[in-house]
Amino acid sequence: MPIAVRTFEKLGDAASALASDRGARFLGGGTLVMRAINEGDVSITTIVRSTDAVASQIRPAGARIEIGAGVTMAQILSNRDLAFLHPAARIVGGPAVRAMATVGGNLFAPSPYGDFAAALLALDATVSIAGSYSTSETPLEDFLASRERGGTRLVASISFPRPGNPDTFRFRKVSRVKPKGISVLSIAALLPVAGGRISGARIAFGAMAPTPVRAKGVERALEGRSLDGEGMSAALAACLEGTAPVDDAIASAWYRREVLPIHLKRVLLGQPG
Amino acid sequence: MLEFRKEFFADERDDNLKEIGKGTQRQDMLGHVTAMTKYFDDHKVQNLLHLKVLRSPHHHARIRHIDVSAAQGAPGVKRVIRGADVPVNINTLLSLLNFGKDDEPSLAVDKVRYKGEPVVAVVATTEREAFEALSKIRVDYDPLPAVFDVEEAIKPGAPVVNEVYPNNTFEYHDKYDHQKLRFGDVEKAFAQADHVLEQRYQMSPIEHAPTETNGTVAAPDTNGRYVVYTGAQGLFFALDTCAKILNVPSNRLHFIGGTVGGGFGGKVDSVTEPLAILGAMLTGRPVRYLHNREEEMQFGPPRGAERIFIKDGVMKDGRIIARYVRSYFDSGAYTRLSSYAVVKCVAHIPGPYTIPNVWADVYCVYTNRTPATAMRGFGITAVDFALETQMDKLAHLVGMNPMEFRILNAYRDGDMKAHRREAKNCALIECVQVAAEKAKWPIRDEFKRMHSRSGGGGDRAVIPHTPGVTPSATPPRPQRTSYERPGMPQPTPQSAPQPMPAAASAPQPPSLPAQPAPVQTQHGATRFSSVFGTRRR
Amino acid sequence: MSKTPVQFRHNGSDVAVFVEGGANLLSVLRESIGDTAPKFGCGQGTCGVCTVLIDGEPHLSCLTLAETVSGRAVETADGLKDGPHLHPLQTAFMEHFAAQCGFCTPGMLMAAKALLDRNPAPTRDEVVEAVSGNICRCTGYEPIINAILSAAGQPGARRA
Amino acid sequence: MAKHRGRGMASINYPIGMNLGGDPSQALVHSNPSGKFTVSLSAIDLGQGMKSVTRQICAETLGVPVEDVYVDTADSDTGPHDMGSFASRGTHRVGNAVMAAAKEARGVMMEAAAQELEVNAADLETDGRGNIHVRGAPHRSISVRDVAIAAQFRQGRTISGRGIFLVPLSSVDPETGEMTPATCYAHACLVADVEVDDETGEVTMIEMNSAYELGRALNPRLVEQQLVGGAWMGLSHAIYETTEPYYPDRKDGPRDFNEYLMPGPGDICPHNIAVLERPAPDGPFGGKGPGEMCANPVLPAVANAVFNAVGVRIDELPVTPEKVLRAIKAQGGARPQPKFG
Repeated sequence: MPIAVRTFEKLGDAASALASDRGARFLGGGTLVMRAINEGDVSITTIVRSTDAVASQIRPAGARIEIGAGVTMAQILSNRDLAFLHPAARIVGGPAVRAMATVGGNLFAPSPYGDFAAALLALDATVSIAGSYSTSETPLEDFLASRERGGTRLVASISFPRPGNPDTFRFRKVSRVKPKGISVLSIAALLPVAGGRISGARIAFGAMAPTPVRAKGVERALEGRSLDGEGMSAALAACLEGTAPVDDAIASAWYRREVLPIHLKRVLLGQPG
Repeated sequence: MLEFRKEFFADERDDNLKEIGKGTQRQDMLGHVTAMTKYFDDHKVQNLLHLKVLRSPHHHARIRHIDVSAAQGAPGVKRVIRGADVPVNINTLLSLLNFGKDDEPSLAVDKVRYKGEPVVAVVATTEREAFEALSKIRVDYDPLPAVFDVEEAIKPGAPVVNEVYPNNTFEYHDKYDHQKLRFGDVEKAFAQADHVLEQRYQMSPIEHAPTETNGTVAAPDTNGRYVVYTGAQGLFFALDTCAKILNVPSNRLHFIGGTVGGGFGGKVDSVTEPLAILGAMLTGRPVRYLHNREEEMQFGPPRGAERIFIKDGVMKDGRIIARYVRSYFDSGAYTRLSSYAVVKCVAHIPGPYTIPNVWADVYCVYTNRTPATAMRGFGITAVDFALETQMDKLAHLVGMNPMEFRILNAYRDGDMKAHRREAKNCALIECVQVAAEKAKWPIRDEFKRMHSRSGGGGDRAVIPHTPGVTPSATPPRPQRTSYERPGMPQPTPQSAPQPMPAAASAPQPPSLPAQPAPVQTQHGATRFSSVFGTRRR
Repeated sequence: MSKTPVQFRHNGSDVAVFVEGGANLLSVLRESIGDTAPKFGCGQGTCGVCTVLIDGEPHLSCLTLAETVSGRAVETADGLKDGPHLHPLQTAFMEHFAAQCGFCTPGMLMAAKALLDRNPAPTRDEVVEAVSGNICRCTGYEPIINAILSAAGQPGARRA
Repeated sequence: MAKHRGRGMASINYPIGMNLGGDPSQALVHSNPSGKFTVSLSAIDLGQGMKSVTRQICAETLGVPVEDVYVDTADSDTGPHDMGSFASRGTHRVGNAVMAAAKEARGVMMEAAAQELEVNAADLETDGRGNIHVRGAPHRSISVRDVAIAAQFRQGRTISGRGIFLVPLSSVDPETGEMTPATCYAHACLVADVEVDDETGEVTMIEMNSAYELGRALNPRLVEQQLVGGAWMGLSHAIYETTEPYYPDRKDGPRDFNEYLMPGPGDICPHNIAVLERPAPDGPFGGKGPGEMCANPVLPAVANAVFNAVGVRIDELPVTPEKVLRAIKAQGGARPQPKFG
């Protein structure tokens, strides 16, 4: 049977359509769903789309920044207000992929993909999920944790508090191929400093588990410390907490564990890769 | 930056030709940049059907039962193809050259021997319908123990991968499980060597990864013929293979190709042509069988893995006096072309060096993985990695400059090679000298002065006594061939070869320079083996 | 079976086709319109040989749901030259021998065009970034990078 | 962190063509009535430049400009048999076949010209610009075009030629391996400079310097394409590529170009190449075949450079960061080796 394509003006209607059809998938940028169809995934019988304009808008709402789920990496890169996020958007695929891949879609990208989601995780992002009649908010961390359990949830937008000082946000993706390669691992770090000491650090890793994960051990170790010997060694000692890396075509779990502290140290010290 | 070093071998060359030697634009370049170049899938074909194959999910399994009834009735399905529908469902590529036994079906019948082996093909109106039909086919498998390691595969009691070769090795000359190379007496020379180094090397399987995947479009034509658009690397090789498998006279097949989106060896195996043509025969409509990228990467044939053991005997002064190579080609579940790579590999040993004692035993081994095939450097690339890494270790062992070490042992015009043919037209020494110069890698003047056209032949042209081998009936002919054109000056050794030292009948360049002290001092002989560890003797 | 009508600009002219549900733009361009400039290399979005421009932005036609280009402008390498006159990128690719098998060339040219249309004077790094989604298995990239730089009249072209 | 420079080298040779079952190629050459030539082949151009190099060989042999020759391949109805494009045989085997066919066609062309000019064919020569004239008397000249017209419409000759080039089967001795595997060999030596990160095991290419001997370089630009692209593939084999990352375990095999690793445009390094030309006695104008061997020296040169940088030997390809890191740890740290140059 040919695939049915259902296009809705409102995200809510698209959400209802998704919920009512087990064979339905929501088409964002196409990098996940169209690939699956091309490769013969016959479990997909319906493509659900939305032309809802809000999904493709970036809304700096004062202290919070809200990014529509349909916003592409290219849009992020052309938005000066989001300069601190450009390093995380620039490493998603090549230019053509970035013109298609969406912020919402990245939340569903399986490891070792989903590096942008790791960046959002370090920014304490909240996911707003479109329902038939209303939208609900979920912390990104919970959203990712429950992602593996499946379920057809339609992401409407992602929002996060604007970093007080954009320079306190750091992102690095380690890949074998330059300039475009998928992750050995990626590291996102928000490192607010108060009085020479780290306060309220947020660290997240990509490709160190089935989904991007918070590095809570590192966050605790850095709290109230400076990035000198003591704070650093405590942070590195705790960096594997909560990670569960796997072997894949890019690197083994062993290698990921071995080099995570090396790259984390370089990120924290602002050293080149 | 590319430069030409015309001063080398200028006397052997006519540089005043009108078209040869010019950087003329490619005949196909305008077509490439205007996207008008037509590859196999760019020809206009009406009413095209799409062929997809169901592949084995097991590395090794008996097929108990195949149920295609649901697929046959599925929407858009024009034909389901089983092994029994293939006129001659057993072949080996090199049967065209009478080399090897038929050992591979187009579609598996009794059992599957690697994960991804084609079992059933479906021809449908759209790709989607073909995929849906595949999902409706039920195959009842009985999984069997599989073997993946070449050395495990040749042990007694290992699972039999391919019943045509029950020992999991290709059969050479109807009596050996490997191809031999015997030149001189390596054991005697190892006993005389100052150092003996034995090492293990492993080449990985590699994908050709042309940007155009393997594929074929076959269409019924007039007069009961079929026109076949293909990306094959050998047009008649593919055509004759199909004529055999489909049991039709070759002149009923009209192959059109020759413009291919990269091959590198990956489009020699005629994997898509036979099924595409059969699909066209069975449906009376044009059929396309195109590998997707995952099929190309995991189930299309790779450059096979190779495991190589090298044992060398070297003198303190850097002369290699013996080399023994034992190597295993991982052919995967079927022969394809690996049996030939073994022969090519044997002829290549010991590399571009004159070594008086060289033995080799090279095996083509079957394992439960995707059948391997040719790739750029077939039979050579992996052994060159092993040989040249080994050469670096030997230079280190005797404390010699690796460049000078290569030049010292390099083959020269007139030398006898291990496959018992005279070395000619050599240029290794010159390449080493020029590369050293470009890289500003210092080598001593004596080595800068050496060249391939002198110092060879003489004692170096002798075929040494080879124990256990009765001299072959026909004395080795010099490498002359009837088609060789006269006119090119035949270089002759310009200086008489030096007498050989008593230590070993090893090759020696005209002026053997004084050797520096080894980096690591070796007292007496050391045997190092990556397999058995280090021990003194 | 149900097909959807789609209208869009194809290399400057209006086209209208009926597309199968779920059909991607690559198959529509190649099979319905007969423009075989964009190639199939993976269907996964990992090789770039199907790269086309949609409203001036590089896109992977194999991952683009055909009906989403309705009312938009699609450019392929087939529309690159102006009548008999080659685009500067095409001339530069020829001069630098930046193609061997030629299969990646149409996508490579469109990725390069997307760059130069937006950034007429790119640095070597910007060129490298622009073609980073396009696989070439023959050339080693060097002549392609140099061709794009010279098409833009930029220095930094290094002969391999 | 510590990054260590290292350099390694390797030198190789490579056999041109295959020895199994005999190795034939055929070619047909014919002129149309206005003196433009077509070469009909079944040989395959997969990017190496088969169409282009045989075109030049044909033009050189006929003595006409390259623009007056086109190569048509591959159609099994019109192109005579050829084994195929592999084993570095194309330029050498097909080139020789085209040369033979072009020689035969040139013979007819000169006979036809001789009849028009009323001289002995042996006294004629081509100027490579589309004319045939009496040796030493350029004014007594006739264009190839007029010769073709005369041959077709007055003399009733076909300006055409057939060519075959066959390397006969070489049997292999089962006991000694004695055989004639190839008719000529190409050569190369390559120096790789790398940088190794001893904390991550990552290997970065800095520079390559090489010398390649490939017989006569029939077209320097095509040779450059092969050498530059081939060295890139060699580098790719050396430190990136595998279809089975955990060989002999089959798990986690790459399925796409994201998972199958190859050097990206940001991973390439300057490569300074010198080309040496020692013509093959039996090659077309001395040509051999650079297509395959160009990749081979890179693999060991890189592995040797890694040893020179940090003192570890990686004997299993590819030389991944993981293998390098494991070896450095097993060794108790990087041990940089003495540098050459």
